[in-house]
Amino acid sequence: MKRFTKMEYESPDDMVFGFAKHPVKTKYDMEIGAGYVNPIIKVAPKEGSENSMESMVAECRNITISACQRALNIGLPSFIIEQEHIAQQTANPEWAGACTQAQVEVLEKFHDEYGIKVALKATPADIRDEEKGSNYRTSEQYQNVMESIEQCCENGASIICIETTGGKSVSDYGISRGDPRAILFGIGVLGSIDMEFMWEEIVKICNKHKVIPGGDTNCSQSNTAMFLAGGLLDKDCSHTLAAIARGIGGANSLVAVECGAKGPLKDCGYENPIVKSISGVPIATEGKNAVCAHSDLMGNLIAGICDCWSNESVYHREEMGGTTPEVWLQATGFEAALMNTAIQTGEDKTLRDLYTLTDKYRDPQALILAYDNAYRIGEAIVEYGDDPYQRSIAAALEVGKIITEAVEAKKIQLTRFEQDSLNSAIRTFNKLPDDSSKFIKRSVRRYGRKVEDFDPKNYEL
Amino acid sequence: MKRFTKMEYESPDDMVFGFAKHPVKTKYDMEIGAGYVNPIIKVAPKEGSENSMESMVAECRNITISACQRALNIGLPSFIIEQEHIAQQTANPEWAGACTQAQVEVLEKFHDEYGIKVALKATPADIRDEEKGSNYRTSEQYQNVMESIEQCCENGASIICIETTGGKSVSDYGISRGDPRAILFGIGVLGSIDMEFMWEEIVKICNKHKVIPGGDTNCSQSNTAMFLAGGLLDKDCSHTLAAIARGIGGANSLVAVECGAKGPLKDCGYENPIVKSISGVPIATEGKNAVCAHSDLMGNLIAGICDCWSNESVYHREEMGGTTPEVWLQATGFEAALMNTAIQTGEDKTLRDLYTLTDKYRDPQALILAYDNAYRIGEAIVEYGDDPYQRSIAAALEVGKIITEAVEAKKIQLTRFEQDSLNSAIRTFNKLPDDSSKFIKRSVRRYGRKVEDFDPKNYEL
Amino acid sequence: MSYKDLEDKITQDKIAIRYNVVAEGAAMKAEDYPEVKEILPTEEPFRKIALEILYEDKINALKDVKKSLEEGYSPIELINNALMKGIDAVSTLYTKGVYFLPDLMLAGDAMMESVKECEKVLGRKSDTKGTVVCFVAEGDPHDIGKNLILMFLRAGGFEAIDLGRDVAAQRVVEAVKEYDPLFMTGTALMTTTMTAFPKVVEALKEAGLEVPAIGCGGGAVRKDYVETMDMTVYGVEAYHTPKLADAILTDNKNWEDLRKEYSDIVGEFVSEYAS
Amino acid sequence: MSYKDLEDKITQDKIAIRYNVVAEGAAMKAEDYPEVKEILPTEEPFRKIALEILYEDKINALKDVKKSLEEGYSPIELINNALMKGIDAVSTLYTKGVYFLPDLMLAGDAMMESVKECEKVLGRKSDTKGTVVCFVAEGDPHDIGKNLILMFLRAGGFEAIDLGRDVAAQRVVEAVKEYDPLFMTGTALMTTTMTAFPKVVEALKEAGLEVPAIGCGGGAVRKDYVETMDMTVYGVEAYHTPKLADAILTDNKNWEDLRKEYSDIVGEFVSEYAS
Ligand code: B12
Ligand code: B12
Repeated sequence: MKRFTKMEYESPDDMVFGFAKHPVKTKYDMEIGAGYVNPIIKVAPKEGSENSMESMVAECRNITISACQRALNIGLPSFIIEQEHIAQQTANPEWAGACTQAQVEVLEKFHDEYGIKVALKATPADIRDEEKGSNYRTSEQYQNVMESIEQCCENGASIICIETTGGKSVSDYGISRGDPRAILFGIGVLGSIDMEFMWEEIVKICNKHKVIPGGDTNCSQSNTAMFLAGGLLDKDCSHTLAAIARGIGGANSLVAVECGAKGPLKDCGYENPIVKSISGVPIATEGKNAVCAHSDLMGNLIAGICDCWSNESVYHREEMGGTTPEVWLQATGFEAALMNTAIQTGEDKTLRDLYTLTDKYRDPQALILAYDNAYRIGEAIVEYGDDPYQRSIAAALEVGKIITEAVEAKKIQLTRFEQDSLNSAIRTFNKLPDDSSKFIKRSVRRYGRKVEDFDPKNYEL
Repeated sequence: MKRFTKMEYESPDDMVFGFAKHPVKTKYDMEIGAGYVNPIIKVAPKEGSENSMESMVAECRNITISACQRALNIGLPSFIIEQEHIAQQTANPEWAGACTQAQVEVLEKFHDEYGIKVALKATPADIRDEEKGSNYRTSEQYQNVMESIEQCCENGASIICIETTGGKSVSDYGISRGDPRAILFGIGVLGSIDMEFMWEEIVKICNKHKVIPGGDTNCSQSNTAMFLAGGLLDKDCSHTLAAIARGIGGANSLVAVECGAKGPLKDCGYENPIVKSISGVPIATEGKNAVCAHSDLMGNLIAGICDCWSNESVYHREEMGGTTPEVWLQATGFEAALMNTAIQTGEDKTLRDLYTLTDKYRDPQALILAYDNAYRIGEAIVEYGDDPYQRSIAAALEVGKIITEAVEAKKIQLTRFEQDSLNSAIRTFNKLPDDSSKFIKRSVRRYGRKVEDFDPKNYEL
Repeated sequence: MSYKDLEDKITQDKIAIRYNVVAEGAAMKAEDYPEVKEILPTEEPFRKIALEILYEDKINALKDVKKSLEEGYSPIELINNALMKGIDAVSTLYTKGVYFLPDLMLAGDAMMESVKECEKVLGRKSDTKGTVVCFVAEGDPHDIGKNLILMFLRAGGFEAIDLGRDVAAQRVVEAVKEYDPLFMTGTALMTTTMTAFPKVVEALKEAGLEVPAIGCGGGAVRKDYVETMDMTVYGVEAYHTPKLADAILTDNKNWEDLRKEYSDIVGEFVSEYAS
Repeated sequence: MSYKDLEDKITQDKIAIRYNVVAEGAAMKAEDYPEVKEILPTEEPFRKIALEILYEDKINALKDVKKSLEEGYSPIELINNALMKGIDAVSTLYTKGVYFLPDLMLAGDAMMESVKECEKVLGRKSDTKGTVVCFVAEGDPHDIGKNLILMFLRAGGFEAIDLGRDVAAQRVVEAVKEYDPLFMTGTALMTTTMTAFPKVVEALKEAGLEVPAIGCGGGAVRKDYVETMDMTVYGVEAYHTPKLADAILTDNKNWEDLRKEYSDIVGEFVSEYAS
């Protein structure tokens, strides 16, 4: 595995939506990061569809047909459908295979008939259970995850993604208690160890089948922080602490790429701009067209340097404007079209800057993901690129610096709660040992005691 | 009444979102068209809420609170809530009053507490029934419409709008049969006669209460054409004919302004760019964030020169991301924020052009509403400004010219059906008499026979 | 950069593709489509009249129908072998995506008026496949969808009774008593008027009446809502109506069957029935 | 224009206003809020310990509790007059928007451990207001919401039983038999796991069991879905849980009441209950 110790981009200004240093090509004429932005549509299977393989296959097929029809009706040159598998699809790998096959069949038909560029991104669920003695690395659940990935590959998926969950017991604890050390340990250390373990294997399977290994996300950790942080008036998690979690999340999601993931990285990885700045792989992001799924405070900003643009998730049901696969593909499709127009006219960087500046000072979580700041965090990470622990601290401290500078420049005001939790986190990080093994040893002891589900054996610690 | 016989804007390039020649100010610090774009949220009352005045009042209040809370949570500087009244609210004017009062109370509280700029746009329903002998101009229903408007004014609405329906029996006939003459008569003549009648009265009521008379829309006619036209692969109404209806719709919606409407014009008036170019009043539009309500082929383009940005309509229910007043205000709020960033940075015209070019050649209906083309249609209209009939023909012929030029320049390709119906419409219009009274006489005879519900007496013809 | 400069830089199909143009086959005469050939009669004067319907030529259709009646052709035969064949071909082309709504409406007008001529000679209304009653929900003024339905039903050989818009539940009950319809359609475009459907169902039950199915559709109506009551089936496209009615007529389907087999019956993928 | 130039042109509050900063009052010590003053005890050592809980100071709280126990203060009194008062004040400040979740979690940790000290002396578990059983739906790994609920319940004086995540319906039935809970909470974050709720309700009915209410909440769960079954009530915020439990305990409310009076019971506008 090759760790990143320098930036693939020479300057933040080189990054813009629709272009990645290392574009990806798949069948059905689909290219990603090669000069245009692809809309993504993602629909959660309807309640009850989990009851049998037949109903889940029908559900997946139907979502796909609806999306294809709307794509044609509004003239989209290309789109990607992502299917996030639910537990049943992964626990029963033949479901994963059958669903994939049904979806690919539909896409192929529409591609053949109309020439529309399409791809299926299949995302099996990480169904491993983090508990004491759960044998993260050998359990039947682990086997099923890998077998499902194999099934998706064999049945024609264009891209494979996953949301691994390593370290979440500890980061959950840290997020809810405002404990920055637990966040660092959970995301930066445990998450990175686990992601490496998983992706070494995933990349092997994908390569065997010549399917694109897409990417991972820190969803299970920094998105938990983001959702708990909520809106400006919410009071569950400090927005500065959520920003720190996100910065560390960048150091974490990079691991999949280091293992061979080629992008597009998962849409829910709000840390993706950091990873793109370091690695040059194409990324998917989601923001203002994912309001159906959740509220974030960077709905425009996060589009700044994306390669695919997603709606994240929506109930499968009817709106007045059509069924949700139709309606929400239209939403992401129209936004992608705007970006593509900007690319065509050479105004892509202007639009990127407008997207970015719309949210840059809306919230500290947005601030640090502005592409210039994401780049700074990237630089901090690669400076200690070889050591997941040290690069995580570097990311966290850079986050702190970025926010502090903006506060000092009077660009953003923080509440007392945000300022206090930021200060205390920075103090904590500054006091940590340089040596990762020392930190790990202490943390294993500390959180082994405090966090019921945390089992060091799951990380071979 | 002063007819427009010249353009308020000197060139199309002078028009851009967020700025109107004649901005509007209302209470709670709200300004419209004065240098920033306001998001609008509109939510259809839930099924069952129509059962009693109490439940409708609660429904309206609740929608408003949800919207206010989300606005604060995501940091919107301003927003407008529009309530489109259902038949029961207008048929019982005390409902209109009570609902308005409840909504205004909420808005005022949030404005006082947080300084957020807010406005309530109340839109009573045009519940008059177009039938033979229905006494459009004196019926109890007519009285209730006016009484409801009065109630909304008295109870604190900031702006009054309405969607008048004059002429729709004839235009419906024309749209479903592809009869351009019926479309011209229904929209350009009957619609204009009726709108004048209604707005003379509405403006009086609004002025008495110092409430802003907002505007009207050709929804009942050109939107019917647009919805029947549907997507690219739909087959109910020719998209070129829908474009013609829209052009004539511009000549129609202008009438409200001529009677004293000050804007913002109704969001569903896709013809509003034409009206803005002529009159300089602020407009509301809706597009890519109205996918919940319907699918249009100009989701970005229509934002180009808007002053308010709306979601059109959505069920009142839950998404994963919150309730729909929250979710959809976030959608329009984030888009408005992007436009406001563009204004702040001086890149507003670039963004306007990107919006426009994204859809300009997606469909003929979009093409003619690109702000440069809307301006051309505006010019055609004012040239015959004094005569609603002649200016409608002028608008229609200009639409034809714009589309034909684009086809000849190979910018857009039409299907045979689109091309044929365009050609035949142009032929028809070219053969019509110059004299409006001659046309009216013939049309009264023709459609009096063919269209069951059309009663010339409703238009004093 | 100026608007024009920006525009000139664009490669259009990177932004939007007009798939309607992509999908369009070579121009072909309506009567040459194999599906139409199968339907059209070969004998005269039936063929000529059927073609006049196919080409939406009301004036000549009327003229030729009158002439044929004078020449002694049976009005029933003219209806069944010429007029209905013509409109059948029109419907087929509409479903195929070759013909458009106005074609259907105009051909329908031509067909309906020609039928009236035949009925004059016949001395009574001609037989139809069955009666369908159509209404717009109480409180709702949106009637275009319902008007389309009327046309599709008539083109499909059904007697379609138009109760108009803003129709009270009681009026629907009376109509059911009067016509004992095979099928009924209700249209509502608003969340606050689709609540009229359960009221209609209640009123029918109270009156001890039943219909095989009530198709409920229109802008704001959702399948999940329609399926909270009995007797109803969610309707999606106006042109589905005659197919639903046919299924009731021919295969004795009821509302429960229609709910289950909707896509199959209308013969296409229906997104709403997939969600 | 360069990114920096663009940025420099912006007047920030024309784009986004940080209402959290707008809303923030002057800094004030936690104990000085009038609502808190009313709750806090005045006598020592209760006041000191309550303040330690209020300030999330586990170490000193434990120390002072131990000391007071040694000095002969009754463990029951310490729990009721010091520890519960402290946590009560914390909850009040959380609801008021002054305190944040981590405050609550840390104060909760301090309170819980101090209670354990008291229980050692007491020789048994202290009395709680009642027992609530909490689970995450079968097939669902998302447990943060449930974990918050546990903390809020414990801070509210309830015994909260944690069944964990991915809990089968049968396991829930057993827990009801074992604990006969006052209230139960289920959490599901996915459309395809919220289907576990009707299964739980069915299983309980089959076993002839009943609970006054099962609060069902979590990311993907919708009120309309929850209200398709009996015994359930849709739950919105974790901190609503003790209030719902209180309403059952004190006012004998059942699931039907909770559905109707949710907003009143939790004492705030709840958007989901307004749609
Ligand atoms: C045109 C229109 C009007 C016209 C209606 C003209 C007419 N003759 O019908 C006018 C201007 C009168 C009008 C008025 C109002 N309208 Co209006 N209107 C529309 C609009 C733009 C298009 C409707 C339409 O004609 N669609 C085309 C037809 C063909 O569609 P359809 O009827 O649904 O039928 C199709 C299918 O549903 C199907 N179908 C229908 N029934 C059945 C049955 C069966 C069995 C089957 C198989 C199929 C089927 O067949 C058709 C397709 O083939 C819609 C927007 C929209 N998204 O729909 C708003 C809309 C319906 N209106 C709306 C509103 C709010 C109003 C007003 C209350 C606004 C106001 N305050 O003034 C008033 C009503 C006042 C009153 N009297 O109560 C809202 C409703 C929101 C809600 N509450 O749910 C909508 C959704 C617009 C919006 N704001 O989003 N409106
Ligand atoms: C964090 C997270 C994860 C983490 C979970 C970590 C953990 N320990 O819980 C991990 C990474 C494991 C995960 C995995 C998956 N996830 Co996930 N996840 C999320 C995420 C981002 C946040 C969830 C969260 O923690 N929210 C914060 C907590 C506090 O909220 P909450 O539990 O809802 O509780 C609040 C209220 O609901 C309330 N409440 C809850 N219950 C009750 C009860 C009562 C009585 C009351 C009063 C209140 C109440 O209290 C809380 C507020 O105070 C959501 C996104 C979202 N929008 O929610 C997706 C989400 C839930 N996940 C989703 C999916 C699809 C998955 C996966 C299947 C993806 C995949 N293919 O890998 C896998 C699951 C695999 C499996 N084993 O089945 C989807 C579900 C879509 C659907 N089908 O419906 C979501 C919605 C994301 C999306 N795509 O949009 N996920």
